[in-house]
Amino acid sequence: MKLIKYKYSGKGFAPYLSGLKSNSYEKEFLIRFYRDMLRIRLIEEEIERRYHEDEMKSPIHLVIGQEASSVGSCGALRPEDQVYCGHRTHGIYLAKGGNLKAMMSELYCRTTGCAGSRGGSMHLFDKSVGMAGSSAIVAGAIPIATGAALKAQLTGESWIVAAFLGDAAVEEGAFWEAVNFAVLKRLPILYFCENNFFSVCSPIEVRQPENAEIYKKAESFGLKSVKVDGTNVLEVYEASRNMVEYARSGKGPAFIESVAYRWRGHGGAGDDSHTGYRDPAEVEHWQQFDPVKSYYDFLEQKNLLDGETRLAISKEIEAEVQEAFDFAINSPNPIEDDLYTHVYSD
Amino acid sequence: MKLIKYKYSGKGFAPYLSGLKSNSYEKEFLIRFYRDMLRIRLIEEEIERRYHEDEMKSPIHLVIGQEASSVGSCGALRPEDQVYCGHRTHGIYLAKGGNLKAMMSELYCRTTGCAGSRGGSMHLFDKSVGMAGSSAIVAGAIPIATGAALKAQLTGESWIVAAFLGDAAVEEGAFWEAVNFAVLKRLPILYFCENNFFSVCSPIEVRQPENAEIYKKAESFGLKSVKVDGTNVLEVYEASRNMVEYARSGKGPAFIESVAYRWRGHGGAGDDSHTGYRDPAEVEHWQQFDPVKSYYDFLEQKNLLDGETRLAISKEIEAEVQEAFDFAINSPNPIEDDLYTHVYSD
Amino acid sequence: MPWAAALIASKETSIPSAEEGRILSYVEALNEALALALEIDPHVLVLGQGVNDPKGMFGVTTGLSAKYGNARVFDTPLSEEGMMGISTGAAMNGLRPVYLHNRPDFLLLAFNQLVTHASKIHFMDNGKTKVPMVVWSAIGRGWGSGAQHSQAIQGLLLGVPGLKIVMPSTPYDAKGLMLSAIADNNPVVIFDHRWCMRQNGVVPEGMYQVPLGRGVYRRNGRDLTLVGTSHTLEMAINAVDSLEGEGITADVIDLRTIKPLDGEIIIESLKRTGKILVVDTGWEMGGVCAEIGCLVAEKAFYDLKAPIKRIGLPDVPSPAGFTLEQFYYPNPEKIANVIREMVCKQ
Amino acid sequence: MPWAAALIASKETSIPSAEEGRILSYVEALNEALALALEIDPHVLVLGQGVNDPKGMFGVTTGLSAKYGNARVFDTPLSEEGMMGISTGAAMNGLRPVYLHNRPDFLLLAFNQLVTHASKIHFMDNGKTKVPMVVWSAIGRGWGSGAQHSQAIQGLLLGVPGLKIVMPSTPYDAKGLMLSAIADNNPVVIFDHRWCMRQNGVVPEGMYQVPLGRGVYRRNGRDLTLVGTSHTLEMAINAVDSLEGEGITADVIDLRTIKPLDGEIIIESLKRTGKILVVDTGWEMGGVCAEIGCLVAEKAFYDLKAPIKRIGLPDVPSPAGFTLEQFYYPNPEKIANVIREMVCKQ
Ligand SMILES: Cc1ncc(C[n+]2csc(CCOP(=O)(O)OP(=O)(O)O)c2C)c(N)n1
Ligand SMILES: Cc1ncc(C[n+]2csc(CCOP(=O)(O)OP(=O)(O)O)c2C)c(N)n1
Ligand SMILES: [Mg+2]
Ligand SMILES: [Mg+2]
Repeated sequence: MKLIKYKYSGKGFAPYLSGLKSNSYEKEFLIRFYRDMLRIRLIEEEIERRYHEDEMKSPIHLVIGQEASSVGSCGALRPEDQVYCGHRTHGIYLAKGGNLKAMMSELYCRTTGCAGSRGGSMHLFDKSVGMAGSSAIVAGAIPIATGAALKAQLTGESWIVAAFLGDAAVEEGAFWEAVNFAVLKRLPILYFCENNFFSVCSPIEVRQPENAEIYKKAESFGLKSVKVDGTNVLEVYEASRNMVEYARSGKGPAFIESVAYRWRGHGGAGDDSHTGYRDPAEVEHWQQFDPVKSYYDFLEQKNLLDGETRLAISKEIEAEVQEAFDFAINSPNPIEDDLYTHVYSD
Repeated sequence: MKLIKYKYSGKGFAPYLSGLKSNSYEKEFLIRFYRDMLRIRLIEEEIERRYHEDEMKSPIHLVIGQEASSVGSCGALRPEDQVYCGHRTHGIYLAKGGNLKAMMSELYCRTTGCAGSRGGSMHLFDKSVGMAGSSAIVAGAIPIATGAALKAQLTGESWIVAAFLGDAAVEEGAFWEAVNFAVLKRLPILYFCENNFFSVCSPIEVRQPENAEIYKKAESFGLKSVKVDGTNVLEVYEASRNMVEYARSGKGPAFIESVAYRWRGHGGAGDDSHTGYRDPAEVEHWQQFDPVKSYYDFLEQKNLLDGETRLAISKEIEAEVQEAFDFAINSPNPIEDDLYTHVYSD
Repeated sequence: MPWAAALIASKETSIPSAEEGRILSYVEALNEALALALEIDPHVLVLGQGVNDPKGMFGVTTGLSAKYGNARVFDTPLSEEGMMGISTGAAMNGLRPVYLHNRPDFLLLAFNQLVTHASKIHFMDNGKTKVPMVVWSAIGRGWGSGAQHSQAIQGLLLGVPGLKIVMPSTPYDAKGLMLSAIADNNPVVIFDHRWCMRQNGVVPEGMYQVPLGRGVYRRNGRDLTLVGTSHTLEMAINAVDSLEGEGITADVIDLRTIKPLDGEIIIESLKRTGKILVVDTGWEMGGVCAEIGCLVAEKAFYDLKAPIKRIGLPDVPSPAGFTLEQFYYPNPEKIANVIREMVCKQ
Repeated sequence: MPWAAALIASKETSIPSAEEGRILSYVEALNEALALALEIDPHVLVLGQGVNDPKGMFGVTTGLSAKYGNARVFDTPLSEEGMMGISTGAAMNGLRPVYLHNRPDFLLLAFNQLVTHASKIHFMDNGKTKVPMVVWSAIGRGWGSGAQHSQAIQGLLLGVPGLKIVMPSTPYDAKGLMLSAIADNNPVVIFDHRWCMRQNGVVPEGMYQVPLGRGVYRRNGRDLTLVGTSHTLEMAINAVDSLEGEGITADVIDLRTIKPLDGEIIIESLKRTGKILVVDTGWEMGGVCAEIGCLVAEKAFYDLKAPIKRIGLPDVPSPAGFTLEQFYYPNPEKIANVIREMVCKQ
C-alpha cells in the first residue's frame, strides 16, 4: 500500500504569522479559540486514558489533530444555527457549545446522557445547542441537514445549517444528490468537509482519483467552494465566516474542504500506525502542525497569551472534565421499561 | 412552469456543412448512418401506429428526434463492445445491430422476444450484439456497465463498454459513485448522456441548477468530457470515436453530453405537448433540427445521396418492419411453466 | 394509447360503504386529502417527481401547486435517497413533507434514509425529535411493468421499528388514512395500488381521519376469515360474494394498515370462523402473509381449526409479458378456489 | 481498548462437531475459504472497504491482497450502491466478486442494486446472464453499536426472489458455505455474526462445500423443535443443554441458509416433537421467525400440538447503551425459560 508521504506539508502555520491582521480581532475572541481547542484536546485525552476501563461501552472516534476545524467552523456559527455530522462527533458538539456532562453521560450510556443512553458517542443530539443530528452512516446526515436548510428557507428562519463530513463521505452518491438540491434551491447551508486523507485505514488514493480535488468537484456542482488549512483555526474561521455569511444572506450553499490529519486511530484510543496502514513518521510529521500548540505559539508571539494564563486555562478545563466524568459515572442507568419508550411519537 | 424556450437553437446543422472533410469518409459509410437513423425512425413510427391496438402491452419510450445520438455513438463501437442503457432502449438496440424481430417479439411479449417476454420494451437484452443490459430504474445500469468495464480491464478484453443515460440520471448519486470508481481504476468505458432537457414532464431547470453544466461536472470528476450537438450524427460519431479510442487505449473513462430533443411524449405514442408541460411550438422549433432530414439534406448537397436511393432504402426498411411485426404477432406466447424457470441459475 | 393510463386500473369499480358523502374516485379522494392538508397546515409540503406536472401523479396532485405554490408543492430531482433524507430533515424541523413516488421500486433506492434514519431518529435521540413525514407510492401491476416496476415491497419494510405502513382499499380510506398519516408524528409509508385508482366510493367532505392500526370488517360471514389490504380487498370481496350461492360466507377484514398490525380484529374473527386465509399484493415468502400466519399460530393457535393459507405472489420476480402476468397474480377466481377448498375440506 | 475488537465476540467458544479436521477459528475458516477460492479460480475477486488494510475485516481477508494482488483483492470507495452494481456487472460478465461489508446496515444503501438488479437479471433476460456474486456482511451486536450499526436485516431480504441468503453458525459451515456461495451462479448474501468470529471448531483442509438450502440437526431431542441460524445456535444449544438436568430434550436445527429455506427438515422434526420455537438475530415482526412460523402453520398444522413461539428482537430499534442492550437481545437463559414454559405447559 502506497502511503501519503508528508502530503500537504507546504502550508503549515505560516499564514498565521504573516497574514493575520491581529488587531482586527479582540484578544478575548482569540483566546476563546485557544481555550475551545484545548478543551477538546484535554477531554479526548481523558476519554482515551479511561477507555481501557471498558466502562464507556461506546465506539469513539477522536478528533485530536483536527480541533481547529471544529472550533474555527463552529466559531463562525450562531448558537441557533444547526450542525449535523457523522460518527466523529465530539469536537463539533463541544465547539458548538455542547454540554460536557451530557456528552460524558452519553458515552457512559447513562440516562443523563444527551440521548439518554440510546445514542452513544456516534449519536450525540442536543437541540439546545443546535446539535441537531449525527449519523453513524457515512454521509447519512448530509441529506437530513439539507432538509433542515429547506425548512429554514421556507419559513424564513434566522438560523442556517452546517453539515460536517469526512473525505470519504463525498464518495457516497447521496452527498451529490443533496448538494444538487441545495444549489438548485439556494439553501442556506455550509458543507464542511474535513479531509484527513483516511477512511478508517484506507488512504484517499485508493478511493478517489488524484486528478479530482474534492472542493473543485463541489464547485462544479455550483457550490461556492474553497480549500483551507484545517490546522489553522483562524484560516478555518475566516473561510467559515465568509461562507456562513454567503449562505445566510440567501445566496446559496457553500463548501469548505478543510485539510488536517487525524492523529489517533480511526476508532478507539491511541494511535494505530504500528498496524502498518500508515507510517508512524507520517503521524509525527503532521504533529508539527499541532493546531493547539501552533496557535498557542502564535498567540504567545503576539503577546496575547502566556504560560501562566495557559496553565490557568488548562487547570480550569481539567476540573470541568473531572466533574463531568464524576457526574457521568454517578448517573443512573436506564431500566428495562426505557427500552420500549419513544419507538413511536404521539 | 417556466418552459425551456428554444434552448440550444444556436447550433443546428451548420457544423455538417462547414466542418466536414467529406472525403475523409467512404460514401457507404456515410449512407449507413442515414439508413440506420431512418430505420429507427420508421420502426418507431410503426410501433406508434399500432400501439393503440393494445397488443404490445409494454411501456414504450420512443427515441424519435434523438436518432443521431444512438447511431453516431454506436457507430463508433465494435460489434463486441457492450452497451447498457435505461428505459429508452430501441434506438440503442437497433443501432448496436439488434435483431428487429427479436425486439418486436419482445414488445409483443412473445417467447421469441430477445428476453423471452420477461423484459418488454424497457428490458431489451441481447448478448449476441452486445446489448448487455437495460434497466427500468434510472441510472440503474450505470454501475453495472462500470462493473462490465472492470471485467474487461482485469481480463484484458478487446471490448469496451458504453453506458447510455439521460439528463436525469446524473441526479442519481449512483452515477457519481460509478464514475468515481471508473476514473479511479481508469476503466475502459464511455458514459454517453443524452440531454433532452426532460425527465418525464419535468424540465431540467426544476431538477438541476443552471450554473452546473453536466459535462463540466463530469470533467471535474476526472472524466475526459465533451458536449456535442446530438442531432448531428457526424459530430456525435466523431466525438464518440475519439472517446472510444481514449477508453480503449487504457487512458480511462470518458463522457459525452449529447444534446437533442425528444419529439414524442416521455412514454407511449404521440406527442403530449398539449398537456401543457412544454410549448408545442418548442417541439416544432426542434423539429427543424431533424437528425434524419438534416443529414439527408447534407448528403444530397454533397451528391452522396438522392431521392431515388432514399426511396429504395425506405422501402427496404418498410418491408423489414412488416416482416418483423408479422413474425412477432405470429410467435407463440409463453406457457404457465415458463413463469417458474430461470428464477435461479444452476 | 398513453400507457401511464393503461397502467392504472383498467375499469371503474366500487366497494360499497356504509359511510355518507359524495361519490369520488380514489384519485379524487387522495387529491382532496392533500389539498385539505395543505390548506389547514402551512407546514405541509407535497413533493415528488412530477407532482406539479400536468399528469400530476395520476391526478393525485393535480392543481395543488397552482393553488399552494411551487415552494410547498414541488418537483424533485431524480435523487430518491437524497430527497428521502431531505424530507426527513425537513420533518425533524417541523415541516410535514408528503413525498410521492410513482412506484414502490424507487423506495429501494432510499432504504438507508427510510429504514436507518427516518424510522429511528425519534428513538435514538430519546424522543426529542419527531419525524412527521409521509412517503407515498403507487404499486403497479401488469401491463408490462415487469420485474423492476411492479414490486410490492411492503413485506420488506414490515420489520422496521418506528415505521408505520398504510395500505388503503377504498376512496374513503384513501383520504382518511392520508389525513391521519399526515397528522401522525412518525414516518408513515402509504402504498396505494394503481388498480384502486379508478374505484369510486363515498367520500365525506372536509376533514376526517381513519385511525392507523385498526382494521375493519368488509363482510361478515361464518366459514372463514379472509384478511387483506389495498387492491386485494376488491378481489377478496368478489371472491366471497361469488361463493354466496354455494352457501359459503366469510369474514372479510380490511387491515388498512399493516404496521401497526391489528392482531385483535384478526383473532376476534378467527375465534368464530376457525380458519384463515391471508391475501397480499406482495410476495408470500417473508411478507405480510407470513407475519399474519405466524401471529395467528402463535396467539390464536387453539382457535385454529385448519391450516392457515396465504395467497400472494410466488417466489418469482414479476414477468413483463401479459401471458405470464395472468399466471403470476392472484385474482378473484383463484381466491374463490382456495376458499372453497378450505371450507369444504373441513 | 480497540473497540473494533470489542465489537466482535467477547469470548472464545466452540460448537462440537462430528466432522474431522483441524481446529480453526471462525475467522480463520473464512479466510481460508477466500484464499482457496482466489487460488483455484482466477475470476474470483474480493472487494470491500478495508479488505486489504491491516485489520483485514476482523482478519477475514488478512494476507489475501499480498498473495493475490491488489487487482483481485481491493479496497473500495465508500459507495455501497455503486459498488454493488459494479460487482453485479462484473459478475454478469463472468467474474465472481465477493463483496464484503463491515455491517449489514450498509447493505441498505445498496438495496436497489441488490434487490432490483442483481437478483432479477437472470430471470429478466430469460436465463442468459448469470450473476455469480457473494455479498458478505458481519452483523454487530451490543457494545454501543446502536440503531444504525447492528441491524440484522435478513428478514428484509427474505422475500426477494432470485436471492439466496446464508447464515452460518460454525467455522466448518462458515468455510463450506462461503465456498458454496462463491461456486453458486446466483447472488448470495452471507450474514456472518461478529459474535461467532472467535468460535473455534473443526475445519477440514482444502475444498469442500456445504450445500445451500439444507439444514442440519445440532441436537436430537423429544420435547421441542428449536430452529435457528448463525449466532442463535450457540445460544440455543446452551439453552437446551442447560435443560438436560430437568429432563427436557429438544431437536436443535441449524438452517444454515434461510433462502432457500429447508422446510423439510423443520417439518420432519416437528412431526416428532409437535412444538416449535424459532430463534433469530433479527426482528420478530415480518422476519425469519414469521416465515417459519407461518410455514409450519400452513404445511404441518396437524402435527402442531401447541402455539408456535418466536424469539427475536422486539419491534424496537437497537439501543446503544449497555444496560438496555441486555434487555433487548436474546440470551440462553431467556431461551431456556421459553422452552421450559412450552414443554411444561402441555
Ligand atoms: C455507509 C457507510 N459505510 C461504511 C461505514 C463504516 N465507516 C465508519 S466511519 C468510516 C470512515 C469514514 O471516513 P471519513 O468520511 O473520511 O471520516 P473520518 O473517519 O476520516 O473522520 C467508515 C468507512 C459507515 N459508517 N457507513
Ligand atoms: C430511480 C427511478 N426514479 C424514477 C423513475 C421514473 N422514470 C422513468 S423514466 C424517467 C425519466 C428519466 O429522464 P432521463 O434520464 O432524462 O431520460 P429520458 O427519459 O429523457 O430519456 C423517470 C423519472 C425511474 N424509472 N427510476
Ligand atoms: Mg477521513
Ligand atoms: Mg431526459
